[in-house]
Amino acid sequence: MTETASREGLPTPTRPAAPPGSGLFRRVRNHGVSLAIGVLLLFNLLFTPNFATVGNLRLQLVQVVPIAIVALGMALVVATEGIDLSVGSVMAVAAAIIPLYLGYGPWLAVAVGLVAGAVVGALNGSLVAFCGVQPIIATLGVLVAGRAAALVLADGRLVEIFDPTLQTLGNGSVLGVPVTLVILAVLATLVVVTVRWSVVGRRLVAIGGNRAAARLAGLPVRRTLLTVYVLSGVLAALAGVLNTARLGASDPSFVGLLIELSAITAVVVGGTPLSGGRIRVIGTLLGALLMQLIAATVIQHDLPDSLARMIQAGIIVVAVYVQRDRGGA
Amino acid sequence: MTLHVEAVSKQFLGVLALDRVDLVLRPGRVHALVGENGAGKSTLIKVMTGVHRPDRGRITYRGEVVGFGAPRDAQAVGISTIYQELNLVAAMSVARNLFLGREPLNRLRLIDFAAMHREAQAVLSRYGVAVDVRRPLGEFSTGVQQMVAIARAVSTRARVVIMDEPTSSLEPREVDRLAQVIDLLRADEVAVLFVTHKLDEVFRLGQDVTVLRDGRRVFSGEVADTDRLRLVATMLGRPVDDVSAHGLTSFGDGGGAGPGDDGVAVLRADDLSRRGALSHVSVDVRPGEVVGLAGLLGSGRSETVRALFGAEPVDSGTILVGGEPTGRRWSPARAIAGGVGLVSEDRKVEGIVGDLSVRDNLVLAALPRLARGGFVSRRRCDALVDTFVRRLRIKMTGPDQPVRELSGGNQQKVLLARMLCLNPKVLLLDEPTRGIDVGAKAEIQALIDELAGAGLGVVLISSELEELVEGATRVFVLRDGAVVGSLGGDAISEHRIMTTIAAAAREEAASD
Amino acid sequence: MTTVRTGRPPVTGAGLASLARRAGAPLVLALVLVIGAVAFGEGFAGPQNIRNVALDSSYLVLIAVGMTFVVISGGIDLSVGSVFALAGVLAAVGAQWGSLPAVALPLLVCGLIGLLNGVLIGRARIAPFIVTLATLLFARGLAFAASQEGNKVYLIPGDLTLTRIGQARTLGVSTPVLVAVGVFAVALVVLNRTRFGQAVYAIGGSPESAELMGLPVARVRVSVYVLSALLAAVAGILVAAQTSSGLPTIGEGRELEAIAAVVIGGTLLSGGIGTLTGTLAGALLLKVIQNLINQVGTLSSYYQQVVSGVFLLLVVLIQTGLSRRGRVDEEVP
Amino acid sequence: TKTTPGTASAGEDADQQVRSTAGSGDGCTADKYNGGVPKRDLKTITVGFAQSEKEANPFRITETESIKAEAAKRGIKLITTNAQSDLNKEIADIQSMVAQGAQALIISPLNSEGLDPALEAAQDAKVPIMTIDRLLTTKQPCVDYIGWIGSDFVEQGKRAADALIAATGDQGETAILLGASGVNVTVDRTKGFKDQLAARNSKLTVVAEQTADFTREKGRSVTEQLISANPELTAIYAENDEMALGAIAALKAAGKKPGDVKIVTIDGTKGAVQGIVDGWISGVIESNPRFGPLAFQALEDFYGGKGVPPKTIIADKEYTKDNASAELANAY
Ligand SMILES: Nc1ncnc2c1ncn2[C@@H]1O[C@H](COP(=O)(O)OP(=O)(O)OP(=O)(O)O)[C@@H](O)[C@H]1O
Ligand SMILES: Nc1ncnc2c1ncn2[C@@H]1O[C@H](COP(=O)(O)OP(=O)(O)OP(=O)(O)O)[C@@H](O)[C@H]1O
Ligand SMILES: [Mg+2]
Ligand SMILES: [Mg+2]
Repeated sequence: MTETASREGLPTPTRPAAPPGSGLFRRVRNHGVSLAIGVLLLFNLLFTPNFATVGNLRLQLVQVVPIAIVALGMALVVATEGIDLSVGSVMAVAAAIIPLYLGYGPWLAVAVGLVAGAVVGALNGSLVAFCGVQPIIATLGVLVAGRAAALVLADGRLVEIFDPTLQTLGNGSVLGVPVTLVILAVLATLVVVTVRWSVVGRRLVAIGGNRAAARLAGLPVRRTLLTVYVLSGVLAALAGVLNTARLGASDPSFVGLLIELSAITAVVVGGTPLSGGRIRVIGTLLGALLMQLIAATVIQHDLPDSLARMIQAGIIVVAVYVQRDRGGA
Repeated sequence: MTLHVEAVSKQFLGVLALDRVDLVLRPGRVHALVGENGAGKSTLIKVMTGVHRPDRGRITYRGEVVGFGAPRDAQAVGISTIYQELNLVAAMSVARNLFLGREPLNRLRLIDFAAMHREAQAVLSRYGVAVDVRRPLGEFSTGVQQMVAIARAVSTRARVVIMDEPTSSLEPREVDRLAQVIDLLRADEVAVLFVTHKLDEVFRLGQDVTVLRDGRRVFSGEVADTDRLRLVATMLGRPVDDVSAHGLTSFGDGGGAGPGDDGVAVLRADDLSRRGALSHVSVDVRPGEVVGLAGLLGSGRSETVRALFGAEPVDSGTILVGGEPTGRRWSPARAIAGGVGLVSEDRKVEGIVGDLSVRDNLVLAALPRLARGGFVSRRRCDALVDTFVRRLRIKMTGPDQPVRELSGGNQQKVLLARMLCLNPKVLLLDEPTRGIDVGAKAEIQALIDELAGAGLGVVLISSELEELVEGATRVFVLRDGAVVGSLGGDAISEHRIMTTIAAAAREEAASD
Repeated sequence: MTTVRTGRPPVTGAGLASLARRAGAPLVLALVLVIGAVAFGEGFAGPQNIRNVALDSSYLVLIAVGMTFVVISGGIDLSVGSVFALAGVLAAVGAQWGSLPAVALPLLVCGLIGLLNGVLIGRARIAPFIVTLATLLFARGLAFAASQEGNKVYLIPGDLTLTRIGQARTLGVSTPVLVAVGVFAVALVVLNRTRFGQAVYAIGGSPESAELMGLPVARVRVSVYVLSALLAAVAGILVAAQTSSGLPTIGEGRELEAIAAVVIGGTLLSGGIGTLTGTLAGALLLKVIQNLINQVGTLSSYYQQVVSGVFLLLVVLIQTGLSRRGRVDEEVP
Repeated sequence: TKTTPGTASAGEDADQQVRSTAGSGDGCTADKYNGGVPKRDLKTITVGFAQSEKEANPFRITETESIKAEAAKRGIKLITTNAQSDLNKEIADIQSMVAQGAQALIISPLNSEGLDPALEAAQDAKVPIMTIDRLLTTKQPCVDYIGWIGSDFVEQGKRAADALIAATGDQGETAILLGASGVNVTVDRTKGFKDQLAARNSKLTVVAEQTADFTREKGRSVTEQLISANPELTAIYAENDEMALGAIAALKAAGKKPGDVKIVTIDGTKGAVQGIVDGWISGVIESNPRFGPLAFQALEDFYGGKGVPPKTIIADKEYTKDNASAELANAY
């Protein structure tokens, strides 16, 4: 509450105004995901045998890692009013590359995989930022071509990988905490910091919110967009690497298949609107966790595939409905 | 008594936007609604027309209590509204915008575009807007868009016409046209509500006037029984004798310190041309100078400043900043880096980032300066924001409030602050005081003066001629994208400007 | 929000640009056709192959037409692929009682799914992407349930009127193609010559403005999603009739194909701008390219995919280039 | 029979062996086929092969390779398409191959139903079709297609059940890793398995049947969930090898020892047979994808007048710990 405003005799606000669609709403909204997660957890604790075991909960966290990592990158893209459908294929490319370079040592292999991710990301970014192609279609093209390229690299075959380093990377744990989970935690923190306090972070949200305005304010729109898609590519590649490490096999045909949809759902369920201009990192993580819990629940209750899909649909809609933007569709 | 608002209240989070407001609209009378930015004028209108629902109070329309669920309902019963943030579809043609929802149909119940375009052309030419109605509305300047909005609102046979700051970017000429339109409406016994910050319009057009302050009605009565000074006083809530009676605007005479002796222009353009928009425009600003651009709707003033700022390409011509020619790849980013700032006339589309907080919007352009190693220093950021919120008296619940929740005028102030906080060498201001209340306008004018005094070069576009007359050291007069004359010193007067434009018009007529 | 710039006149060239935008996809299509004809002659340009491509495209065209309405209104419909499959299954189920139920049942159920989409998006204001993603799952689930997880495959008797009509050829043109052409023609009129069509554009161009202008925003939104679902259903029924069976597994990824067709056609996903002719060209392009790849014949399936992906990007690039309507077109090149 | 270059590593008897041929009449020939189609010299014609799913698992990879290899061996011009698991694409593929002038077709149907338009196109052009892998249940041999070569998926399921009963001593809880939803193979292999358990009124209780889409990745994640939910799980029936290998990864990660959970699976890929050797897998029912030799042999007989039986069911081996190490070379 500024001193000037009070001079204007403005009625003292009950609470400092909060971000869009504020107030009580926002309270519920931001907790919409947590709410859904809570309900689901409660249900499982009550009705799912052997759910409340450390092992099981740990498992859910471990399985969520790939989607969560991809979703982090996706959130950045979505915040710029973009979308990245190519993430699954990027995972495949990274996976396909690892066995090719394993000869030169695991770390180099991983590095090359990540670089590949960056390159594909740069391709997406250039198409969107410099050629003005609409993100969904640009990344769709890369989705098709990317997966196929991965299959060409690997000649369509799954390759088993016996490498101690990757083994620990995928399945090891430090102080009882799975390595992959640690990695996720670190990444999440980095992204949060970037979004909250870095110049790039502030910029990408502004660009998503109103590109024309961002441009007139002298923001490097294109460069920022490029950066964002590269980040998304790298994160997806990392997810592909971890996936491969954990499975002990590089399976470019199937790794990350359709993950883009789960990731986008996680992002949106987490409260980042596809219209851009806003980003919720923690929400995204929670969104991913929700997706994971749904999957776990239907499997552990041995529901038939048909029913599983319908239930998943229901939960997604409800979760998003709770935090829908009253502003406009 | 057509429309009667009784003790209506509206509470937004943290703000009581309307507090037991009464308002009466009578057939055949024009009711002027005035008040500072953020007083609650637009909110009142939105509540009256079903955009917002009132928390308390009731609205009676032609004798019966009404509760509109959506603007649609209000329009259905003959209440037609022009909202402050123009409600048109930029991507669609002018004609479609005019007729959306009530397009002329042929026997097959299909839209008869020929008829639609004919009528559209006819309607607009009545408002003196000579545009190709098949073109997307977005191609045209805000002025045109505002006229289209007016035409749309009036051409529906409405019993009540509500206009939220319809003249904010209209030229005197267009204002005259609007005046005629309003007279016709009155003749048809239509009730008109009219929001403006240009007080002379209140006295010229209105019969009744209501003053809002901080969401409360502080005065309501016949225009005849009040005067400008009293009105200002009630708006600001200060005793009359406080409100000094100096000039219409608060520019010091001559405006600015006058041209610096070194004489080298901080910004100069030679022969800027772009097909269909600009032809051989040459302008220059020296340090400490306020250079005005005058002209009618679509004369190319915005075009000019946007070209100077690198926001629009040019086919030919050169732009020099501080004597240095700018490269081919002149862009807003480079312009800002080079000390040039622009405040666009279109605050909604090119100005605010609605979802972002006031803070983020204000510092948007200054981020690199506030950052250390890529990360923004919160402390410096807040300091900066605080200074400008004070300086421009931006009214908000706090720097975290989303800027779209601010009133129109306050959004404008945020945009000014965004550029001012860069302390640039040259400021290009396209309708900077558009939609800003008398109090704040005075401050901004004083600010421009002060900045100029401190050696800043200013290019000022204003639809209010007296602002140019009192504020500018030199005025370039534009018409159809070309400079048709420039005035300096005492030669600057509303009369001279208008005659220059008229003369150019006559030459043109003569030439072809 | 629209990506269109207001206030700033690219005064000249705007006409050209919009023309190029409309012409973009057709031009590329013509180009590809010529190349194909030159490269493969009869095998590609022969009547039989043309008939094949036409038939293969007809389903996509039907779905893409509905998608065009949705996208222009500023939304997106991911559920069409599943709805397409569901309709096929239900048609086969209904066929057990005759032709009428075989058509009515899928139209009814899919119409309801479209209605669900519309209500959740138009009234409850949930993001279209999510709603239709959910119904994508839901419809597919329903399709599986209806066919007992694929255990029960309903076949459509060959003597059924539906089958006979569905597999008929009038003047060498197969029924689905006729239907597609008919639907396209009607859609063309509805989108361009009716108030509804104008409202669709307006809502896509600027929802707030449309609301303030007093357009029935919610109702129009609901209608476009119902329309989209119904057209997907029609396509599904036609496929069922053609293949005289309803399979719950078909049509996966069809939604992306349809979106691709729409976007290649020059429609902006941000809404407010787009044409049906563009969509038609886009859909045909996709199928023709597919066919061309087959013509090569010896390409391994991986390379086939690489090629079609790259092709897609090229087409979109050319198309975007022709119609400077890119997302960042505020930026001066 | 010869070894196909495509699987050079495979030993003598890697190729498909005919278990039984079924069906009335003395085989289908060019004259009989659907009122007679032109006789041709197999050496000089173009044969089209329509693959149903992308070569993304050993089975498909080997199947396509085998066809290509045999064609190369016989010096036949082969054009191939891949439907990427999209029925409409397979139809379009077949039609376009006909349009391109393929004179005979070998198709691996995506599904037992739904190819009608494609079949018609072929009939109109008098192009005979040999089908492999999946049977067009509702179509007429020697009318809609020459004949069919393939495995009996239901049978495979039954044999898997027997193997699992044997491995578990017919007791405990078992889970089924289903293949992709709604696909024939999945349906048949599940049906066969369950029917057989019922038929032998087995004590094995099926506690879960969840789809893992025939992929190793899903095989692992689903198994992880299953064993977490059912600690008592003693057996897993995986409807293909990839899912089984995924399951093994899950079991390893969960700290299980080989044999703690008995696994039976179908296909006979190297990895799975190796799994037997390592003690993780108790039995693998082979599903032999090397259709090349038999398929082209059939075309030869078709034109040669020797005639092709409506159904040629191939003898699928069974790998057990007794023959695993020996047979490893024949696995694909
Ligand atoms: N949607 C909203 N949410 C929260 N606060 C709002 C909202 N709309 C308006 N306000 C607040 O209500 C008050 C009145 O705003 P309003 O737009 O009515 O002012 P105004 O009189 O129209 O000002 P101006 O002359 O600048 O247009 C302002 O303090 C504004 O911040
Ligand atoms: N009355 C009009 N007749 C024809 N064209 C017009 C008219 N008004 C604006 N335009 C269009 O607007 C463009 C110039 O707009 P611009 O904004 O530069 O002028 P302006 O002087 O700033 O007008 P405004 O004050 O309305 O912004 C011209 O290229 C023209 O296409
Ligand atoms: Mg206002
Ligand atoms: Mg202007």
